[in-house]
Amino acid sequence: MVDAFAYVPAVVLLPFFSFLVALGAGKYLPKGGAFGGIAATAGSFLLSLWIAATVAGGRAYDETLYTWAAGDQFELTFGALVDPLSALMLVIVTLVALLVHVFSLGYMNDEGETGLPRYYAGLGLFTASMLGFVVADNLLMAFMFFELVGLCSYLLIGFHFREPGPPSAAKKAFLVTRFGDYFFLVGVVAVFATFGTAAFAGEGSFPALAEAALAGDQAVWTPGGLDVMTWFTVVGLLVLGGVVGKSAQFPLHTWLPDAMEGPTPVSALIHAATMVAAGVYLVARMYGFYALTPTTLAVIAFIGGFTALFAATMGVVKDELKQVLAYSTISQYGYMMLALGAGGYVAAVFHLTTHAFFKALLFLGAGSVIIAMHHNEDMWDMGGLKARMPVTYYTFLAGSLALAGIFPFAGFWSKDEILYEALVHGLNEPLLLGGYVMGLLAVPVTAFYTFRMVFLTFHGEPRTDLAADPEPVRWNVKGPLTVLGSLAVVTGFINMVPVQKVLGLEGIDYLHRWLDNEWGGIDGLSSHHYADLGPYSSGYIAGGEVPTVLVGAAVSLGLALAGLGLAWRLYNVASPTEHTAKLGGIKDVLYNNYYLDELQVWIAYRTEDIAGGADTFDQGIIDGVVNGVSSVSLAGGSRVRRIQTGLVSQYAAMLTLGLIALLVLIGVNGGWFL
Amino acid sequence: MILEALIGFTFLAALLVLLAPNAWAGRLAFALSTVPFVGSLYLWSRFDAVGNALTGGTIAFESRYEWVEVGGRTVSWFVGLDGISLPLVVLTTFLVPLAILSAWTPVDTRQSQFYGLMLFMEANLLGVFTALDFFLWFVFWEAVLVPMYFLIGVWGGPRRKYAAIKFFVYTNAASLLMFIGFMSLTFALGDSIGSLALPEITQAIADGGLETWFGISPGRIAMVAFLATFAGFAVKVPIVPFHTWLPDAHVEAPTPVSVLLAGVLLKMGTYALLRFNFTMLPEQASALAVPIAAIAVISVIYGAMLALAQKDLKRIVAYSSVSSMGYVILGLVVFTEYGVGGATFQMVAHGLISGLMFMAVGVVYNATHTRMVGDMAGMADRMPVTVGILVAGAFGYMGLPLMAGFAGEFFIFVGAFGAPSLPYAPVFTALAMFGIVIVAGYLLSAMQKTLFGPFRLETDYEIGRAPFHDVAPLAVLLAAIVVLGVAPDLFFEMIRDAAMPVVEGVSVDV
Amino acid sequence: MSNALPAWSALSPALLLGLTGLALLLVDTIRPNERSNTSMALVSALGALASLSVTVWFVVAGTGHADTGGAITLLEGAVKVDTLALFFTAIFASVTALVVVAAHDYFHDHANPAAFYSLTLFAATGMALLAVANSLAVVFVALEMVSLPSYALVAFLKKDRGSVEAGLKYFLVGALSSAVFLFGISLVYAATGSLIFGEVASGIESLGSLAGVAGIGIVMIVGGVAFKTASVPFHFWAPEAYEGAPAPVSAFLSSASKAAGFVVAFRVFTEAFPLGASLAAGIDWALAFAVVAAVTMTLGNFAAAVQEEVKRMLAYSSIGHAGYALIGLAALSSGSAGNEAVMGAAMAHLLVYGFMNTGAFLFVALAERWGIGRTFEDYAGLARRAPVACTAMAVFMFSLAGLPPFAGFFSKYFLFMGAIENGFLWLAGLGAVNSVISLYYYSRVVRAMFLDDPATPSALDAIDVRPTALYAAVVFAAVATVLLLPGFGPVIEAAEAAAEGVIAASGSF
Amino acid sequence: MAAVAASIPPQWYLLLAAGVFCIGLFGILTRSDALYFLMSVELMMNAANINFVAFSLYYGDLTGQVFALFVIALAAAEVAIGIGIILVLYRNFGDIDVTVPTEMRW
Repeated sequence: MVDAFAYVPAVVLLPFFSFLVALGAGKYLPKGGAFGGIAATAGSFLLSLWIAATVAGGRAYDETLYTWAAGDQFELTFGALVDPLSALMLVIVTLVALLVHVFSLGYMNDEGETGLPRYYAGLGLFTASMLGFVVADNLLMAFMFFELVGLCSYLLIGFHFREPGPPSAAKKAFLVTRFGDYFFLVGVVAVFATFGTAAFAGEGSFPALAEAALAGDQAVWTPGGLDVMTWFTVVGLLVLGGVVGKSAQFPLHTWLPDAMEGPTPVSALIHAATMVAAGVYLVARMYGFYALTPTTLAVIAFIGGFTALFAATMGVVKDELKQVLAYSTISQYGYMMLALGAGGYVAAVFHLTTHAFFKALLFLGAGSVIIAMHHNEDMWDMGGLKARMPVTYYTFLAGSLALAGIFPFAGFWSKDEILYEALVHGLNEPLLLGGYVMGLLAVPVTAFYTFRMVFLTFHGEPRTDLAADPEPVRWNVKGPLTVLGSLAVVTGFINMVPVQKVLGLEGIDYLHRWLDNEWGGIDGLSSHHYADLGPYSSGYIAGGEVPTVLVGAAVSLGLALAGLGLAWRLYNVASPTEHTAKLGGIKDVLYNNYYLDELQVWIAYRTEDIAGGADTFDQGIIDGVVNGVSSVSLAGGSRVRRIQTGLVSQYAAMLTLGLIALLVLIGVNGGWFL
Repeated sequence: MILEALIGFTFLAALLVLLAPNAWAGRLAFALSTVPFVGSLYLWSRFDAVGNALTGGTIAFESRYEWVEVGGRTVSWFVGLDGISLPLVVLTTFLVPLAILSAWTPVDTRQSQFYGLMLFMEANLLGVFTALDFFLWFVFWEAVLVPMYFLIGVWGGPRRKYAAIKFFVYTNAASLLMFIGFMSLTFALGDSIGSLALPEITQAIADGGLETWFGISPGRIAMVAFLATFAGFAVKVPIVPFHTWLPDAHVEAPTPVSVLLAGVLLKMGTYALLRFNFTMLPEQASALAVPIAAIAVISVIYGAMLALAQKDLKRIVAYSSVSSMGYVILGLVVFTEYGVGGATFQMVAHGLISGLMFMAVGVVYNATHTRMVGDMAGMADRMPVTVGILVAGAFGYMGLPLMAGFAGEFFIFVGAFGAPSLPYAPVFTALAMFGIVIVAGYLLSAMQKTLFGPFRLETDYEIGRAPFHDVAPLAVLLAAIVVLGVAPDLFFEMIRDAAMPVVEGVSVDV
Repeated sequence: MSNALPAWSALSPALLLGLTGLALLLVDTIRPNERSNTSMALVSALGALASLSVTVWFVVAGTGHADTGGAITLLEGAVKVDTLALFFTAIFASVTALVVVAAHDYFHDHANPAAFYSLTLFAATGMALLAVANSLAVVFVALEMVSLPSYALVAFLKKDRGSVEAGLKYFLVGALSSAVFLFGISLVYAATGSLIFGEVASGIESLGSLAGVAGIGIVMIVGGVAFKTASVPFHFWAPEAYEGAPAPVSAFLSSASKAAGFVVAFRVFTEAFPLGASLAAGIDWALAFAVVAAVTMTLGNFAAAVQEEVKRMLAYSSIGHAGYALIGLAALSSGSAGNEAVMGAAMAHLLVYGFMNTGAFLFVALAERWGIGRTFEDYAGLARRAPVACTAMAVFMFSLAGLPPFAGFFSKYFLFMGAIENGFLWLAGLGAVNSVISLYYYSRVVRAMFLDDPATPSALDAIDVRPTALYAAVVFAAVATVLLLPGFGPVIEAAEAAAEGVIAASGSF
Repeated sequence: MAAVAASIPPQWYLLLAAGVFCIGLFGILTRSDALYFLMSVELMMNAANINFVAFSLYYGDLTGQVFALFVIALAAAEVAIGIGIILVLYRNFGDIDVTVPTEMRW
């Protein structure tokens, strides 16, 4: 049979070609090149499935495909690494991309947007970069595509460049993530300097070398003879900078809500399902390195937990549909970070998977609502859409249940596992426990704002004429919604750990076994290996594993239901009203996102002030000196010329004096007068 | 012989264009200027040099005729190429035709003189990059000033005379300082050299040929020579604090001249630094590594901060050139394969990218007759293609992967971070790298203000679509940038080959 | 080659010049009332060119060169023909040719131009004689032979106040200087008992108690040289003389006459006062020259930087260049290998200077012929009306500033190289600073001609004629200035040979 | 005669010459009248002549004396030129005061 892995580059290149086609010939093609993109992503999706199947068939793939720079000091290469993790990610990305392309037909074409070739070119390039990032086999390549992903998000967020908002949002998105990427790049360079390679997998890979170095049987370069452990922690944190930026973790999360300026499908694809996932995916990709440094893990966990709670609280008071979803995205990625920090590698990937589906679903649902509402996003103008757009409603509901973590929807399983991991490992780790507590507190908040959103949008009476008579949506909107809706319901079942633990049914934790290379994979990249490397030991409450599982699940589910109930109580009425007043002073803080944007704006302005000062200094002092030299010498010149008085007898006098001076000089020097 | 043909042809072309009528001087100049480019491609295809021309590597297309003998030193016509000079020759011959194309629109007076001077400058630039005899090199080095003086002074902006004279006098003063420093070095070599051929001088210094000279110890002579030449070249590069002539020159110069100024003339300085300071006097270079790295970092950050403060698009790009040159200096001083090689590669990359930026800004200027950030907004609405390329170029400047700029900068960073010969290398590198954030900051905000948002233009000009001969060079440059970004080894391979001897030259001392 | 001819024929360059002068007088006396400006110019140009060609032939044939039987001495050793002499004779002859050709148009409406040509030729003869002088007596006579016509030439425009004032100042300072010079000679004679260089040199080696006398004498001779070369402190005449005199005369004085001063210096101070011996006697004339050179170049350049009139700027710049050329004597150090190089470079610089500076002054002559003003502003936009001449002027300016691809670049940088080689870093450094300043004011001219716009549209309407001869002279000078860069090899080699000759003749230098 | 001359030590001649020279110089520095100027220059030249004659006697060779004759002739020529210039000076400036013409300065 043909080797599926031979087509790994094709997976990346197909969308790239669709980018070229849309860019070059888009305006001559029907639908502005949409079909090209659909075909390409569909192709990539099928190939990804095939590749995943091949991996399931017990094989993996790690090849260097192209040498970028063949130095003796370092060899900089591109390659493909296909193991269970990347295979899974490939499927997710291509599927969501495909659905988003289809949905765009409804959202962009049917709405008569202009500049569609640019749009589909952007989508294509984005998909290509993301896939390139997923299959990257070394840190440098990962960084490169990571950056390209950033470029695409810039282009797509700023798609409506004629309006003032989007360009600014795009700038902010790129700039903030660029700030994170700076640390990432330093990390990449540091990895090269330390290990001489940046490969993810294999004997010579840098996680393996790091492991050996810590074991003491491998010498590595460290700056100024720094202790190896400390240095690795530093490197890990540096790379983490990029993660925090891309995955919109505190304090670099501020770009994501603004990024909602982009077209909704873009938000679905980039700011929910895939690009933001890149950060988390990166940590998972090089988890073998992070697992070695407890400090880094603890930091990751704490950032994650904090972000989860922090973002959720802000989501409570937002009035616009997509804003709520934006903050929920940030919060959910906080959970994944918490999981990774807590040593819950599988849990993180699990939540990544489920979240990709239900968040894409929610965004597309929101998109459908926005179409219906003629691009009015304010939830207070909606209401009662349930009856008028049932498909959207039920799929959206499924997504919301998943997001809120209600049994048995996808989100419940993944979130529950995360919290469980955090708990059992956190019992001996105070920092981690803090993360767990915050994650737990975020659960009811999440449930609350999710259903506040649902009720305000779909339930009650229509609060405007628009809502009373929404514009119908077509198959190209409903189709993707249906697919994702069903996925949001079922994805959870790929990894029913609690069930397995409680009922003792072996082997239904498919994802665990998948990521544990049970069907095949690459040594050193298995969840078991990571667990062995990890610093954590499990502790249990209420005596034993099973009770812990049950208690944990029960608590989180209870909290979720509580939040849901509160939302029901406040907003599931005919004509709901603002209750934010009850929050008192906190309300403003939440409305203003804890004034973090203001802080960053302030920093930006101060930087510009410094720049202005530098400019003044440059023009005044440095250039002043340069010009000063010339004016001084010219002044000297006009002094000198005054010697020429025009009076010939004075010439005679000066001539004589000069001669005498010369005589004296030479005479004294030669000692004639002695 | 072929190099003589290349340079000679360019001189003849300059003469021919000078005599041509203004009406079609531009077309003629473009047609003629493609010939050297083809020639340099031929050179590239036949390139067979190994190692570094100065450290006894085999020199490609070498040819040498004695010219003058003075003070027991023969001055000869001695030209040749190695892995460091060839990319720069190709860069020069590649940029000049594009610059000439981009001049068709803005230059509307005394065209034949303009294009003649452009070609005359190209010829001298080729001389600078091919000459292997100090005096010959210096002749070309100085001769570049003359056409530049006229190009800025005659066709420049409102303050063109000030800018021209400032550039002229400042850089010439620097050359004289450099000349004296280097001459004293050659005379301190005494009889160990019989000519001013750079390879011979390099060898002599490496073999410890320096003698005590008028009571000055060899070590001090070398150090003085290093400082003098370094300061001399620092003006050309330019390195902070010798950079103030650059923004003035750039702002006043017409677009095509800015393209060559940023694209090639600045590289003369870094090229000379690499050839003279870091290849001939590696001991002094590594002795002064920390201060040099410090000013490199200062150039990067300070230049970027200045760019952040500017309102004139050209000034922004000009200051960002100062910043980018700082990377090159950092790469040179660390004496690693990727450092020195990356620095050389960055010369080419920055040549292309800054050229593209200046050209694109020029095209916008042709349409709007303003370069002030405040005067326009939403240009993307009126000139989509140009703006598209401008955005692409800007991202190239920010070091977007798979574009040449990233390759150059990453090579430098990865080469510098763990450099053994430079103390605190990681700190310096990390500090310098922060430039990539600031550059994104000012370029993005400048683009947001001028290119995007609702269309608005203060000057009352009707914006037509830019003519093909304005946009074509932009596209070509962009293509070249991407190609080099995807396949840097096109040049980087030969550059590494030529850079390794330099690195080893110091690694024995460290 | 030279032994095929009678020995006296070695003097033929000088003789040719002198005879041409006499011929001119003859023509003028035979047909006094015929204003044959053209024929005069033609005759004198032919004479100058004839002498030039003979000189070049001699140089090529190696007359007086060590390889061909060494220098030819005549008249009991009072006169000596060697490469140095021939080299400088070439300079004088070519400058004379340029000047007389240019004068043809400059004096097109002058009452009686005839005297100009004969005076110029006689002055040139004197210079040629200076070049071959081997005795202080001959030096002084020849020097006066150069000076006296020059005074008359400067004051040639009898009705022009400027010309007269210039002539007066030139004459007064000149008379004083020649008196000083003469007294210096007398003291040297007193100390050494001879006027023939060789014998003076041996006298210097055994001075005893008379060292002081000889020292004062030598410094006074330095003064005399300083006058001819327009160096501080004897430079005061130069700005006025060059500004007031007719432009061709300024060209002649600032190039040829200056060179004449240098040939004396080079020969006297190497052959009559060898550095080694002088130092032994405590007479460090090299130091004297170093001081003079430093002050001269600085004063000249700084003053030139702030002038309003192009002609006066050129006057000061020629003072500055005298300072550069003096490096050739100042940077000599006893027994150093670099002496030939630096002195040769100075000679080469004088040759190149002969072309570029003459050309520059002739351009000014052209401007005066056109009747446009003398200030920089008056030159504004000139390039539009007279592109060829202005390009030539730009060539002169950049070449004077020492920029490639012009000959001035080579000569100046070889001069600095020589200074550095002999360890005079400070002189080279000072020279560098000065040439940066010079770059500023030279480029002012170019800027005015090419960059600036005319003050009024009608400002340049005066330019209605194309004086052929002037153009020819200017363009020829420009071409020479350019071609001397690639062709610098033979020049510098001849110059070094000349320097080697005199230094060798001085025996222990 | 020669004996007398020979019996006088040469330093005296030097001093005499120096004296005469300084008188001439003094005249030049103090007088602004062109004719005085000429005469003073004459004095200075003759001071040199004194040296030549005296030391040609002292060394017993004729070069000095012959040269002195040359100098006298040259001085005459110089005066001729000088008078000529002073003449045109008078014509243009109406005065032979050398401090009058100061149109060209700086």
